[in-house]
Amino acid sequence: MIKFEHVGLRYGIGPEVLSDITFTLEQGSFHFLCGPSGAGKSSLMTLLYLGRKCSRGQIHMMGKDTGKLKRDELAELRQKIGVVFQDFRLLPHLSAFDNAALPLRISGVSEKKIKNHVEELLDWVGLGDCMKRLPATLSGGQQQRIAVARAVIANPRLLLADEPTGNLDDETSMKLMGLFEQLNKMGTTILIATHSTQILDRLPHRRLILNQGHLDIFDPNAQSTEPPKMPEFLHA
Amino acid sequence: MIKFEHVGLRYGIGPEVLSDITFTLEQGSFHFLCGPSGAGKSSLMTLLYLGRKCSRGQIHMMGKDTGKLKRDELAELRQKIGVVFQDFRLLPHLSAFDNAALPLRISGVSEKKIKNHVEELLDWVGLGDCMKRLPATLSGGQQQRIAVARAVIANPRLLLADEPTGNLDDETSMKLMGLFEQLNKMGTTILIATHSTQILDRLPHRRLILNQGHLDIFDPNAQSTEPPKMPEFLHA
Amino acid sequence: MPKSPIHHHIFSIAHRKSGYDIPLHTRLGTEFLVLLIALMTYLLLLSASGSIGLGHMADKWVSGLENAMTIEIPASENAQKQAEKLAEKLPKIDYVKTARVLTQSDIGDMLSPWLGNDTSVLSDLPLPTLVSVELTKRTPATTLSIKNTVNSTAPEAIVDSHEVWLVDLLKLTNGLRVTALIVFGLILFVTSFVIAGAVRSRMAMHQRELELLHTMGATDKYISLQFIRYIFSQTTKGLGFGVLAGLMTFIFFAVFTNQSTGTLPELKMGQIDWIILASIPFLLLVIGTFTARQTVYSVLNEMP
Amino acid sequence: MPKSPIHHHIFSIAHRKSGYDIPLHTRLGTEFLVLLIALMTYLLLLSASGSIGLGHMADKWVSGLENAMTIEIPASENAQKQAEKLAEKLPKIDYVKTARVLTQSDIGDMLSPWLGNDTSVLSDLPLPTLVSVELTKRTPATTLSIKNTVNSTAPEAIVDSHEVWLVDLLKLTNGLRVTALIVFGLILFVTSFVIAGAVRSRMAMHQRELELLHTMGATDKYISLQFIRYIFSQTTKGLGFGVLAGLMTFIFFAVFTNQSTGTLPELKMGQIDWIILASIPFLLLVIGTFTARQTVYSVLNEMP
Ligand SMILES: Nc1ncnc2c1ncn2[C@@H]1O[C@H](COP(=O)(O)OP(=O)(O)OP(=O)(O)O)[C@@H](O)[C@H]1O
Ligand SMILES: Nc1ncnc2c1ncn2[C@@H]1O[C@H](COP(=O)(O)OP(=O)(O)OP(=O)(O)O)[C@@H](O)[C@H]1O
Ligand SMILES: [Mg+2]
Ligand SMILES: [Mg+2]
Repeated sequence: MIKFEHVGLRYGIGPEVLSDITFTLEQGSFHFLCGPSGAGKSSLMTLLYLGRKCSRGQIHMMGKDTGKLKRDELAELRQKIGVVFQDFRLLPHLSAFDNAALPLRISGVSEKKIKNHVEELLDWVGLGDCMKRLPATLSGGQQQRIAVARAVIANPRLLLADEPTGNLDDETSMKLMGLFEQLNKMGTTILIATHSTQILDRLPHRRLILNQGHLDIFDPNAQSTEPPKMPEFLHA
Repeated sequence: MIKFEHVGLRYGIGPEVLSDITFTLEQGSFHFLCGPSGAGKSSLMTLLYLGRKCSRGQIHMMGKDTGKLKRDELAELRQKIGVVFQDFRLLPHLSAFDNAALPLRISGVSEKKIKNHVEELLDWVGLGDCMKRLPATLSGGQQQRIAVARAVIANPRLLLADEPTGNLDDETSMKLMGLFEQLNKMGTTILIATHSTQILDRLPHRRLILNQGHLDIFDPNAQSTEPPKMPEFLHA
Repeated sequence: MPKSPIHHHIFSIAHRKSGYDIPLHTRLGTEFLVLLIALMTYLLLLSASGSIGLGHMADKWVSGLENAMTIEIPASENAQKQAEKLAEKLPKIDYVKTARVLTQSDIGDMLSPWLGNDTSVLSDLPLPTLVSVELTKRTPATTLSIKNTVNSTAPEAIVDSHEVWLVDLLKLTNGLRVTALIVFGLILFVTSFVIAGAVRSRMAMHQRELELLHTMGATDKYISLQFIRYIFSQTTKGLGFGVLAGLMTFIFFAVFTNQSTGTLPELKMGQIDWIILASIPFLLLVIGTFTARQTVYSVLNEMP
Repeated sequence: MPKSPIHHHIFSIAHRKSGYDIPLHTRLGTEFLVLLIALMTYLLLLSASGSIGLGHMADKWVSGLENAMTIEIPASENAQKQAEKLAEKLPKIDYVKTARVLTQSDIGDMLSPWLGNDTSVLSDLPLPTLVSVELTKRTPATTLSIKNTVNSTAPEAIVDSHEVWLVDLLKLTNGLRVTALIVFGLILFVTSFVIAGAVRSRMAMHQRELELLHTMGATDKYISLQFIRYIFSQTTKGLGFGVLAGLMTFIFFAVFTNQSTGTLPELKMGQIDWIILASIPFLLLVIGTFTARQTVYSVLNEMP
């Protein structure tokens, strides 16, 4: 599904934020992305949703070398990726409904289908009566739930979520994690960046741990609660 | 310090988001504000930092009826309040340094003093080498730390923080909570809205609990872990 | 004037304008483009119709001068007779259409600004007798024949063939036409430049929205269509106002020239002229849309 | 043309422009205001100098007509004698400054457009003899005395006292002056309207920043000063360009009139006129700054 080979990233002329990252995410896997603030989690996400080109190395996605794709092919690939941004990035002039409907509109789905799907999903995340409101009139958590709805509405093959529950109470958080697990069962590859010990404690998925631009993988099922750096899993 | 009397708030012609809120925060107290997403925490904060007028009831702050103050007196009062917004609200065109320096500039402190203070504080929150960068080039957690720095830089008499650690790892979160406690010891009244069970579990401060527009107060020291609604504390 | 957006946020329910993900239709900065396009259209219409009118006027003057000559016979006893003889003889020359002796009152009209309207004064003046000759075509042979005939019939007469005037007039009108063309081209250039600027500034304004759409897999076509549609509608609006202003000016001008004493030369337009004028808005629309398209694509290409 | 801000974000280190918390100095939309103020200044200068020039011209014409009369003595044998007699007698009347018999060549100059430059023709013509009378002041008594004198000396002569012309000319010039004043006022009004609009749209654009500053306890004065300073600097820039364009036009005009054959009346400006023109930019600056102030305060007052 996703293969990073010696990937490095620097912003402009700054230092390397990510250096020599190599890993593979298999189709249908579920991973958490952890690491202290400023470690490069969002930057890694940016590379994954093709929002930026890596400064070195190669990124393969869904069987294609992303460095060699044409603009239209890239757009097509991007349509298969759902993203929950750390800062939501809702369009301020569009209603909750229209924000969530955006990916469907971009891929040209009919308005009737859009109406059904979006209303159902927004109802489910508890925003059934906020659909016509602008993001600025919603609470932080409500905005975050729209961001999540927008990311999953088009049934993406890869779902990237950057701190998707930072503004949500525990109950809602676990509900959304349930949604992600459901999607995962239906075949979506999932990567979630999170600080929440709450979530990490409860869900036993593998973790990518970023620190100062380097990546390690840690599997809470295999080793009880020990620190990372396990060569076995890098081969698994 | 702060006295709410039967305060209600509605946005435009919508329903009441807060209804009949009555409570008192004493000078130098430390409270958490809890409640599910959409309960009205940020709205209550807005009333507290005088960003909006309540639709009914009275709000007394620092001995003054806020409904009867003139524009300049309100501005003066606002200068004594530090706010960490849920969505940071950094000015996108100003550097980290200038963002943090804003409250000092507004109250007319000399540039030399500003330089000393701001640099020291930004160093302390771990952003010593990001001072000249624009918010857009910083990670979510780094932006949040600037927002915190901006709120405390002018040594406010009241500090309001809305989910100030939502994008931060545990270590940094606890460091910031330490900063807030330190400020509290120096006499600042503090109110922090948070979902983090991590923080709530570790710090034994009183909690204001909002639910569907109503407020209850809960003291974790007095009653072990039981649900709210304790008439004794409303009189305390 | 835009209202503070917070009011908008609170009281209104959001309506997505169909087909626009980017709020291009909001009022900020929109008036500017419409106004500018209107102004440009107006200027183009004016400069075009001015140059067309000038062309016609010049043609008329030139042909008037080219195909006309005046013969002055100084006042003398047999001036009138000589003149009448000339008026008889000259039309027999090739290409001479008519030859007419100007009456006292014709001359009186010409001189009235100088000598007052009192005709009694005029009749006392021994004015020269003038013969006005109209040609169908001016050839050297014709000119020579006329001169010869005049010399033999009225030796004292002077033939004014307007040659100096003609050259000057042609120079002037050609100069004016070139100027009008340059102005025309300049306006078109400025317009496309301004539209490119407007597109770029709108795109910079909505940078975040654009990036988001791009990230979500919107193709360049999907995004650019919204901008092109926006520029198209703004341009159309501007064109409407410009054409309206132009029409009003024409009508005003027409009424004004009808009322005037006839000293202003008339600006009669032919069918082709109207077609040229009518095609100007379309030209602008095409240029505007094309510029917008190119600009959007060039900006989008900067995104990964 | 603004560069995509993302480049700005990545490659540059932020510099706060001293005194500005709100990024008013960024380029988006700035050109518009400067351009507009420049245009307005230019138009004001033109309309003001035009009306001043017109005033002078009209004064000159009126006083030229008012203090002049022409006496026409129809061609006859003793016309010249009568004229000379009149030129002798008339200056003795009160308020008559001079009386001069126009020579053949004076009259020839006047008639040359009609009769050609050939002086030989002119000498053959029995033109009327003209006496030009210059007055220091026109009173009914003077006019009557002149008429009587003319009647007794040259009974056939006609006195042209230009009265009809005078009334028409005064009507015309007064009309033009009122028009110029109206245009002037209109431009001022539009300018302040546009500035208010620019301030409002800028404030709407930076609504979030404004609210933040307000929330942090910035006083209305603190915030408004930034806008006023911005409008002040933009207006000054625009004024500069406008004045420059105005000066260039004046110089062009001066060169042009010097080269011309003198048919265009000269536009000589007095000291007071220059002062009036020079005060226009200051007027605009004051109006602009004041409008900005009022607008900012009225918008800020909508905040709690
Ligand atoms: N656009 C940018 N330009 C320059 N530097 C950037 C940019 N975005 C991020 N950085 C820097 O790259 C580093 C990693 O940032 P990133 O946002 O990936 O961190 P993160 O792991 O998501 O942190 P957080 O948990 O705080 O969100 C940080 O030091 C940040 O300052
Ligand atoms: N500007 C606004 N206009 C209209 N309604 C608003 C506005 N801001 C908030 N609301 C509504 O008021 C209610 C309370 O919002 P508030 O932001 O106070 O919740 P919150 O407790 O902060 O939630 P969260 O934890 O998700 O941030 C929500 O239903 C929200 O939709
Ligand atoms: Mg991040
Ligand atoms: Mg909130």
